[in-house]
Amino acid sequence: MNSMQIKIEEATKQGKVGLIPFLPAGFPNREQFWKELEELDNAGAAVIEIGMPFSDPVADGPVVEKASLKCLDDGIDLAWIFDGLRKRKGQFKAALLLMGYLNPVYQYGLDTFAADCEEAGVSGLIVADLPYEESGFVKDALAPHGVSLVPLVGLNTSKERMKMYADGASGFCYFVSVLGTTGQRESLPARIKEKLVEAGEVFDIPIALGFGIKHPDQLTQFAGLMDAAVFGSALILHIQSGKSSAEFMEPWK
Amino acid sequence: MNSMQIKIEEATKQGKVGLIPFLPAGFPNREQFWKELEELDNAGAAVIEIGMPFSDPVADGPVVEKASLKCLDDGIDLAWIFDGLRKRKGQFKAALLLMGYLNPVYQYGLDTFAADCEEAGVSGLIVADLPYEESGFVKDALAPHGVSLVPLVGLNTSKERMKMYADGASGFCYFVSVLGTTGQRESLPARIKEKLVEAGEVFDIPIALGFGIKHPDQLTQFAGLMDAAVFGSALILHIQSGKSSAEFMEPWK
Amino acid sequence: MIMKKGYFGDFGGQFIPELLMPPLLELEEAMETILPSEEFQTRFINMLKENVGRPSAITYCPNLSKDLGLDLWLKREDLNHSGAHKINNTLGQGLLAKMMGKDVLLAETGAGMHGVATTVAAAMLDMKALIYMGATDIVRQAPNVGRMKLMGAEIVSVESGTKTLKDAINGALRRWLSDQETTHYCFGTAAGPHPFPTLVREFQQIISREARQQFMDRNDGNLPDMVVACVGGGSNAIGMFHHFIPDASVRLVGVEAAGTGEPGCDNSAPLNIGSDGILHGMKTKLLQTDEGQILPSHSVAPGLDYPGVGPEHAHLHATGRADYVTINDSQAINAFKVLSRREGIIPALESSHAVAYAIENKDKLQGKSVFICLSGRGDKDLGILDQIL
Amino acid sequence: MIMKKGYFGDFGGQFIPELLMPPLLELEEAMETILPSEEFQTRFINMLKENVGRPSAITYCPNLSKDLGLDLWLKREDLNHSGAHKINNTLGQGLLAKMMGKDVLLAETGAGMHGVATTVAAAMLDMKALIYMGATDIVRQAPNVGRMKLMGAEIVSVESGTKTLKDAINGALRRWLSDQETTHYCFGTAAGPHPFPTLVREFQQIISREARQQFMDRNDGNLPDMVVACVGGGSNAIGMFHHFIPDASVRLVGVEAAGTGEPGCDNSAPLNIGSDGILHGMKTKLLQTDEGQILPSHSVAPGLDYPGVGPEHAHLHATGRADYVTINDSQAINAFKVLSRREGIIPALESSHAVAYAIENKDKLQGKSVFICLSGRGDKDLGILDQIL
Ligand SMILES: Cc1ncc(COP(=O)(O)O)c(C=O)c1O
Ligand SMILES: Cc1ncc(COP(=O)(O)O)c(C=O)c1O
Repeated sequence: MNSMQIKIEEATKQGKVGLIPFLPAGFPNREQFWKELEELDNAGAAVIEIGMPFSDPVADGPVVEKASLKCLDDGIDLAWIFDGLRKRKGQFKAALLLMGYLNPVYQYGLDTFAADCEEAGVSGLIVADLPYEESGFVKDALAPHGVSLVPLVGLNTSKERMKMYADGASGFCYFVSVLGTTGQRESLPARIKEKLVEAGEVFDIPIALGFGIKHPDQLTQFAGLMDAAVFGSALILHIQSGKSSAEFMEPWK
Repeated sequence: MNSMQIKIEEATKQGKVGLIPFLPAGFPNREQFWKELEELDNAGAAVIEIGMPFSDPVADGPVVEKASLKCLDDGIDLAWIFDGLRKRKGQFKAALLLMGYLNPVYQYGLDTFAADCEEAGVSGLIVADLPYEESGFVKDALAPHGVSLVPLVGLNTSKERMKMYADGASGFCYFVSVLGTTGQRESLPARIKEKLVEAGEVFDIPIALGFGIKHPDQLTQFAGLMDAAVFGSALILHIQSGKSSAEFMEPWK
Repeated sequence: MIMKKGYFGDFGGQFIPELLMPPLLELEEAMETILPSEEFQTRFINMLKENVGRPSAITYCPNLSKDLGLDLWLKREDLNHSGAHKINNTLGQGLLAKMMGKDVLLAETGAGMHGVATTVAAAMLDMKALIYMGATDIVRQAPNVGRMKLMGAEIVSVESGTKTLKDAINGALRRWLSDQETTHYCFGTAAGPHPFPTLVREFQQIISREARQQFMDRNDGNLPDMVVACVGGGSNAIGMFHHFIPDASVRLVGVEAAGTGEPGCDNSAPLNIGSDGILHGMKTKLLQTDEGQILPSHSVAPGLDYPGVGPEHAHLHATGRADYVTINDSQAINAFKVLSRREGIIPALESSHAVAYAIENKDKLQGKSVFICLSGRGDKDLGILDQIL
Repeated sequence: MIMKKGYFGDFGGQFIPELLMPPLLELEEAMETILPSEEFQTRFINMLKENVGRPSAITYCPNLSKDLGLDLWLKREDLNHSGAHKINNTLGQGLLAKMMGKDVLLAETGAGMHGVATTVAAAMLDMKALIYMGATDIVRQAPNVGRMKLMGAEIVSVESGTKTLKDAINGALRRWLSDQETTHYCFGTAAGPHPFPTLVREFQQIISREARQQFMDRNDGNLPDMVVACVGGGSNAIGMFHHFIPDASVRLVGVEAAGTGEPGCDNSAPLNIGSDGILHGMKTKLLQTDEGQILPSHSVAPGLDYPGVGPEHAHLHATGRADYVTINDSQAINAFKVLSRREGIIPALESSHAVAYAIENKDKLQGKSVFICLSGRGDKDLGILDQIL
């Protein structure tokens, strides 16, 4: 079983929501980034999602985009990410997940990328611009190295398409709670609930809710329908305002 | 016989060129204008040509245009001209000729205009924008009052067209020495000579050469081919430079 | 209809200096010999098709028709190469001049559209374009000045008089006088001395020749109730009216510019409030003082900003065959915005006057079919609008 | 030629977030059901005729042909309503969207031409236009911004990334994600995720359908030796190439922008110097770093200023059916001036790249017939030229 699933289910067993903090690689700067990861890990993250910077992050909201483009300007690339992770291999309790866009991964070489993930202790990958139809060759490259391609579904994903994604999926399913880009948005709880129920019926891996999540209170209404929560923009804003990751994680423990 | 012809022929008889100075009515200002006329008359003008101001003097060169538009701004109109001439009726030795464009005359009323000419002692009219084809109704209005419509011909007027103009013409024929608008221009003596010979064959009234004439020397080459000279721009520039009309006429005497 | 050579009823004629008669007579002759020749006709028809893009479309306006309660149709002269009806005339005159052996096309321009169209014709025919333009217009029509220069025109700034269109005509006539041997004066509208009103109409009548047939094709053989065009000098209007004149059931409406619209304001509506007079070689309706001095005109549409009008319109006005109405600046600007927004067509401010007529009179026009000549596109006017809005 | 759904050989695909798949699938379905319907086809063909002014003319250039020693023909998309080929596509997509029940047309724009064309389509179809435009482009394409606003578009300034076309596409894709229910994303070129490359080609192929026939009609049934078009995203080029592809004797040449032209300068020539990659939903040739970051592009022609290219061109390039060459800024500006002066046609700076190809290669093209797609008019570019010259 993929370690992301294991970690999330550990939290579930303790009656808790699995925590999946997201940070762009190299945020807020090269040194601090690794310290933030450590803090998040110590604060009980189930999975840590690391953003791979891309010049054209079409699925990101403004907060994430700005933070990532800054990292890109600072020279962050895949080599730097893998290098840092290799050095710290085995130090994280949380499972590690890379998130990004296809082109940088494609240029890096999919096979090399998958091998480097394995070597660096990365257990999953999210590619924001890779729908089911195009994902075959990526899955094929990742599989031999035990790296899961995390499916992303949302409010407008039909049950049939969820089934396509569910087939052979491992790790967890990322459920996008708004129709729009990352960042804090008004949500439509009724519709989310409905679709979460559907996802629960289709997927036999944990379901993580993401996009626009700031505080545990937002999630009580979805209790039982989801297993984990992803938070990105809220965490970035929190760190940008000078506060610590640990403090952000506090209410979630 | 029209008095313009009489005056020009008087000069011819004395072996001289008939002098036809031109000034826009009201130039250089309302008072001075009449003094200039007097001076020109005393200096031996055969015919004095008075410009009637028009907003769109399409056949005038820049010097005349500017001077006339200034007079128009000063409120000079036909009523003012006739008024001034009536007051001075009989005081001029020279014959008087009005020059202008059709529209102001047309608005004044052709019959009234002709009657006022007669009453004010004006013996001729030049209309710059009235070719033979359109001139019938103007001639018809002028004839009962003994006012001549002076024909204007030039370097590009065919002998046939000269004949049309010559038929019934009185006063004198105005021969334009350049293809272009009033003002001092380079002339083409050979071509002018040729056409003056033609005009001499066609017209049995005196021929006046005009446009761009500044000094008697210019005319020696045309001796015998012309009877009078019209000067406008040169005279205006002369007066504008602060010198007197009498002085301008000196070399011509 | 022509009673005396070059006359339309009481209007028209050839009131120009004798020294301009030879080139006018030469032009009259070319109209009789070259114009009807097969060579001219073949080349001209081909140019209209290949270079102008004729036939120009007719367009039904679904949204505005619904808004106004009438059927609004447009004849799309704005789609012509260089953006207005002017090019029908300049290519015609240009080709005629070329076949007459001239190598310079001289033109006046106000809005710059005729200057651009003349420059296009000159470039196409490998001739030189010499454009007279009032100093004031050079400033307010900068984009068109840029287009003309780019296409190789020599532009002469006219500094006399009101420094606008009428003065540019004066300047160009003077220049023609000097250069008549090598130069054709490509007059920009159906006005001026004979034969220009007839010649320009001859080149613009293609508008209604096409439009009448196109309208009938799209309307089961029916004619429109009303044909509307703006009137500056009158070339697009006469072009749009010509083949409808024998159709008694079709009301012809020419729209003059009322300027800012207050009583006594400067305007460009000689047919509505002018009087008989003589300017630029023709007897026509003019804006003038009692003394016969020409009054300055005004319209927000630079192409309508002219104190005279073509003599054939004066005649159609006198006989009552066409009605001439006025639209003021703000009504035209409103129509400019309304057509842009509702149909995605930015009309020239000139043409906006014609569109405004339908908008302002919608109550009287309920259920009628109104066919408007969209004489040009409004891209050139965005700068003017920027300043106003 | 399509091997896998949405692929042209190795290129194409649908590399977009899952959340955009439903609207793309809805669009694919509409392409299969609505597009071929008689209602759609009748209305679309009528719009092309009545609103765009199609067929667009073809023009022989007598002066330039003589100057260059070849036969130069132009397909005149510049004569289309709103001034470029873009409107063929926006009216098609607009009508499709309308019949799909959408009420907003969302679009990105770089040069502003596609934004204008989308706004025109929206106005005509009584829909709302929502235009994403890079902050930098908003400044350098001010006249087109003015036109869009006038016709009622809402313009969103994109402040991220390079603040140009590629960022406007990112912004528009994000917006589509949110508003997919009510909104159609009217993509501006034959690129992006499937089905856009096919859909846009479908609407632009009218260019070569007309052009091929028109050329043969004027040349005793002969085909041109060469067909040339500029390539930004590639929509005018694919439209101009499409019906010539089976004609083996016709050489197809796509012209990319080389930018300022020095080695290593920013350019917009991904087919010539880019590499395989994934951007904006498609696998294609891209300007990118070794790490797969997209490089800023440059061209004096804003409509060519894009680091990617439509996948069908990547395929035609790979198979060798079409040649792709480059022309730099100063060669394009020269062509802009030469065509303006010699033929009285001011080409868009984009189209000037295609014209420049003939000028720069005249020695190799002696006696050949060269048929260029004049994708748009250059009025919009006078401001750029003013700054440069
Ligand atoms: C678009 C447009 N319409 C109308 C006119 C007015 O001219 P006319 O009355 O000769 O058609 C002009 C003149 O420049 C123009 O540019
Ligand atoms: C006139 C013109 N030509 C060409 C292009 C390039 O686009 P495409 O390659 O899709 O034809 C543009 C884009 O704005 C344009 O405006």
